[in-house]
Amino acid sequence: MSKIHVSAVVNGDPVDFLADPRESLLDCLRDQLGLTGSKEGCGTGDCGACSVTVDGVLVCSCLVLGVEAEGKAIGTVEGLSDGGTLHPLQRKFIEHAALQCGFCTPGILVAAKALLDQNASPTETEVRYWLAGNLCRCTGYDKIVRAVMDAASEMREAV
Amino acid sequence: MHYHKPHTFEDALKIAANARGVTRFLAGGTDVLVQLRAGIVTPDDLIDLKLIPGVHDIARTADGGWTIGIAVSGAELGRHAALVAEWPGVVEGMNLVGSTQVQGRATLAGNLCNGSPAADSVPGLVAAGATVSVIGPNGTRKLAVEDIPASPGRTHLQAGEIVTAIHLPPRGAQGGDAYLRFIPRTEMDIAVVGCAISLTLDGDKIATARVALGAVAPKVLLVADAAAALIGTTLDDKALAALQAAATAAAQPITDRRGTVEFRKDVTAVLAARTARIAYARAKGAVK
Amino acid sequence: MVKVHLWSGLRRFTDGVEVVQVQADTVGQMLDGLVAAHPGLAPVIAAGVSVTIDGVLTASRFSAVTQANEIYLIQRIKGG
Amino acid sequence: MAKDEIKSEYRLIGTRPNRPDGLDKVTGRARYGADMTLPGMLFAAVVRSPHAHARILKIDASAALALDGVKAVVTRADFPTGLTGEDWNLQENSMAGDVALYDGHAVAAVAATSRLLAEDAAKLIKIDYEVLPHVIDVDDAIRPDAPVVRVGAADHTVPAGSPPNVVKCLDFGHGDIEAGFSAADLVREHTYKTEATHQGYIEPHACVAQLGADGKGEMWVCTQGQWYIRRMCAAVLGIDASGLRVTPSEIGGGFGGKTIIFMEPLALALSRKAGGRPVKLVMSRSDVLRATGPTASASMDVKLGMTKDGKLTAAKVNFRMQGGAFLGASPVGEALSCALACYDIPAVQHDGVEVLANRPKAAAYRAPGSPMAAFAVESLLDEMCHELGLDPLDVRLKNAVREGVKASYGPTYAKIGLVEVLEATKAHPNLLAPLGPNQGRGIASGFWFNHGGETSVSLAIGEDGTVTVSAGTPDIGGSRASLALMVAETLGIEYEAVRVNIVETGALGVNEPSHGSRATFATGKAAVEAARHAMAEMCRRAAKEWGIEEEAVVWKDGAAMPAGPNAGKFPPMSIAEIGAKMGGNGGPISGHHETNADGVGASFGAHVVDVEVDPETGRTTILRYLVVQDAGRAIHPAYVEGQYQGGAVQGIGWALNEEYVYGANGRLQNAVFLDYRIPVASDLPMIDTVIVEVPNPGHPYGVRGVGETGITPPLPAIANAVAMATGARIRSLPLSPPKVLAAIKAKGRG
Repeated sequence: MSKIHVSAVVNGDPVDFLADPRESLLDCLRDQLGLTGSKEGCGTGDCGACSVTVDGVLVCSCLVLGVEAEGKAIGTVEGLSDGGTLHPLQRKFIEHAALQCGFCTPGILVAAKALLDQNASPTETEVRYWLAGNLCRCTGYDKIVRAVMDAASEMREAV
Repeated sequence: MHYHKPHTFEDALKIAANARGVTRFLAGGTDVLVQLRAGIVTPDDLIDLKLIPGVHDIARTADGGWTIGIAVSGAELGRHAALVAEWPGVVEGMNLVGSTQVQGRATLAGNLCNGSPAADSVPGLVAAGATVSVIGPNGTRKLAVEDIPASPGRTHLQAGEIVTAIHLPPRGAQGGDAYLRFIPRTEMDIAVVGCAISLTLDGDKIATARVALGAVAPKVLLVADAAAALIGTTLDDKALAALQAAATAAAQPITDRRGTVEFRKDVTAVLAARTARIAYARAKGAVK
Repeated sequence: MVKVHLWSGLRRFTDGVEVVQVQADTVGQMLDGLVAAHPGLAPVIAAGVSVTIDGVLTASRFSAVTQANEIYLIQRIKGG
Repeated sequence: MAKDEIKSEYRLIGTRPNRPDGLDKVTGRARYGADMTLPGMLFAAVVRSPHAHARILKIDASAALALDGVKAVVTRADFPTGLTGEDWNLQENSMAGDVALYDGHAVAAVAATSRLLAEDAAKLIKIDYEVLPHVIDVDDAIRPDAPVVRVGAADHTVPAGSPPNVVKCLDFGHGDIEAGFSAADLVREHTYKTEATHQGYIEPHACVAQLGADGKGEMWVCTQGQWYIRRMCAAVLGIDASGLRVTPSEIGGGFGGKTIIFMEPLALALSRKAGGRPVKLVMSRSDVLRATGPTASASMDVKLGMTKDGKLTAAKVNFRMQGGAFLGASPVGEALSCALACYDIPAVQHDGVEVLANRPKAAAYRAPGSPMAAFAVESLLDEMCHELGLDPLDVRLKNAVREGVKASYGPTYAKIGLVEVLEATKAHPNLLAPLGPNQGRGIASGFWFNHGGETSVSLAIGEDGTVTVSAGTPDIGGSRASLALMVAETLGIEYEAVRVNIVETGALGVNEPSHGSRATFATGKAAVEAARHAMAEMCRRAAKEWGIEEEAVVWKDGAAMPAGPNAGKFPPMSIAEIGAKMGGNGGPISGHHETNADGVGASFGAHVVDVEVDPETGRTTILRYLVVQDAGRAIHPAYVEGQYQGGAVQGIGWALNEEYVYGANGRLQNAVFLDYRIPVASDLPMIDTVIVEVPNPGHPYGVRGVGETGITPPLPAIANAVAMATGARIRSLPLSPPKVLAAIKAKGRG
């Protein structure tokens, strides 16, 4: 079970790590790189708490092998804010009380950003279906959907 | 577990031929990783096919059909406007697999080779008359999609064989397809029943039809009687009733945590009629 | 003397009496008094009961009780 | 201190500032259970029984221990013997003894230098079982000839000759029940069933535990209550509670399921056996579903009597519940106590039994017992309203309890808000929305007691006049914000000047968990008292500085000031000035309060749901949803709304699709989120809320506690709506499409 050397870019920074081929990208982010913002809620791609982007594509990092990250650009919740400035989604989640326990929040923020990157004015239905793979047990989704819509609206005005 | 990333299918074949234990291929990865994590299957050799040139391509063929690479994700399929316009049923089946996140990874080939009778993308491919190219120790061959699944978790692919591409025939004029599934929630569930129908029209009359059912038998069903019930009709109530009767008769579901025999048979009839109406409307150009 | 209302399932330990009178100035004295008067209640009270004074749950054995108070023993309530 | 006068307007209470921990939680910095790493840390894996009921004949760990890097294996033999009562239950549920009692019951655990190695080693632990007959369903378990789950488990309440799995009986009531039913114009009786569901928090249980041979150790763990974890682990392992220091991580949801221990003692035992190296143990989702906290399943008979004009005359309920293989785990007492609590009924009788079954030990789940009871009672009530042609909301209002009314569970209600809730419901525009074909509207009321509990809070004034609050109730849904609001309001300072820390077990006296809707009520009450304590000391310091009597100083707007004309003329001394001076005039200033909080006020709610049912597939879509609930006082209304919405949606899941599905072999069939179907975003509309405020006199700002009541009405409200939409009354949950379609078809045949 020899480990494989992996070079990748995470949130813009070059990284190297050794991955057992059985380890998921989520395991590698959390255990090798200390990026514990991505969470494991299920390990089967059903909850979305581990959402990251790989070369811009939204995926569950529990369903990606660490060794597959070779040469890829990975985006996680830790890379959402630009230095000290929060992404509008992050700010709106706080303002709308769109989190209670906060465990699903990193995955939802990453997923919502991927939505807004490709659709600047999603409808409520589009937001709900896009986020259907991000389980939240605390909020009933109401304030999450409102926060995403409000962030989208603010980002449209800022353009 | 050994992880391999060949750059040609021939290299992939060699690796598979030399492997001694459990071998798995990675097209998307969603199923393999779930099984790995749950301890159901830990392959000794995992062969990642995503780095082979061409596996991410969707290409128009000379006859007006399509060849879809085995690593094309559901999201990529859904973004391909021309393909969506011609084969909306095939694409909507694939796009129902899992979440947005899963769509970034899951593939037609993976969904097919996983062997689940409830695979959402498979009935659409079967109804479309799709075929797959296979390479193996004994050379290459082409199979109809409906000839791949064998039983839950098993396929008719021989040891060491790899699917190299998926082919859709030309849509032709006045053709339409659709896929509907039933799930208890709005998303994130495995199909309790799935139904795909592809048809072509001659004027208002149905000229050709293929009807496929998912999750109601050990493998996807291509139901000739159901197709026969449609051909030559204008999808009137009588044709719909005959379609429902034929589909229900063909279904051999089981009772499990997702549904009962009776429920699956009832819903098979419901979905058959609803799917037929959509496919017919699409063929008439009323809806895309 | 304070009057303590027992739930019906406890009355088999009190010869069928629903309202038991005991000498007590606090909840703790009241519970001790109940057990002294009706030893059959001991395992029930040891297992835990909730006490209401004038309709409000109290948790302290030192809460004051008087004959003017309405006092009930009720099933112990555990929250989530 | 004089009785608090509850005002209606405040400077900060009722505003919606950003929560103090918001930034950490949107940037991924917040550290949850599995986010901790310690030097020298080992990783654990647990071997679980694949059988619902099996004698453990032999455990052979030699192959596992032979692997390089495997440091320890523990079994029940590594735990002390002789425990009794709930301590024994907890130990037995953490790790099986002679017999595995349910599918997923832990049998052995291993610690190794990596997670993958631990998992490999776990597969090498060989266990020989003798499979025993099992029983799963509550009605099957109560049969006299049912497989016996555990001999001799019944408590003193069970009469001799009862069926073998009956372990607890209870009954209570008042009034002349026969006369009550005689006075009714309509008497109806039906049986209702609910399946077990799981709290479904997204964060699996996780801890990092360290324990030395000296019995001293520490633990980082996601929990609703660090002191509960400490006491329970100490009991299960036979160590001193004070020897264990438990630090709560941020917690990814609990809903009652993280108030007790599951795998924590295994991590501690492994650490002790591995020479005191820290051990990380993280459950998988399927471990969580198989071996932690489900709620009870229930079988319930309800009989109601009603006059033609809708007055309830008598009610009789008889509930049977299983909470797994452990005495006392089912909430049958709570269910009975809540069943009829919304209504003023002259005669009521409650009977209940608890039954053992081969399932995991039930844990608390949001208003334990109340949702099932509401499903049964509110369904029957609705049915009778329709039979008599009465408006179901008017009937609820007509029978609603109010101050001075005798509660179904015995005592007389103090100030409560059900009538106000129902009136606000009646006035809501959702009730005027037109309904189309296959659509239906359902209404139900709900109740939860709320809870006070053991609470200890400290508060310290900083040198710059900012304030640190040390609280012991983990923040699951914004309680740091509500505590900071109450402390800032009390001290007359800015919200941002208060930092609330959730502290470890060494920092305060014992606190009960964040459960029973108590964090804002009880910790809030104690924090206000601690602030007042600090205010009094600050007034003393100011008096000293000014050289006047301390009685001549009052606290106002964040500063000490002379009281009245005779105190002398001094400018107000702000909290910042006092903080700066305190080192030289007496030392640090802190406030402290500990209590077992009394004065808890119950919370009532009413929900209205509109659904559409596909008549061909039986699938239910939620079109509109309204929650109306009495908060007493909403300290931070956004998080009160959040509790209402979250409770409603958990209830929607319970009503429609969530259930434990067991195979004939007694194994759980749906131990993944794919098949344990909690609601997803696209299943739902926005959840409308109305916060009713009938202040609780037992809290300085009128708080009642809002966390739990909201899960109670959805079950019956949805069942009532589906009945209206389809004409078919379904008396068992969940209302899954196959069940609804079968009911529609049966009605067609009938």
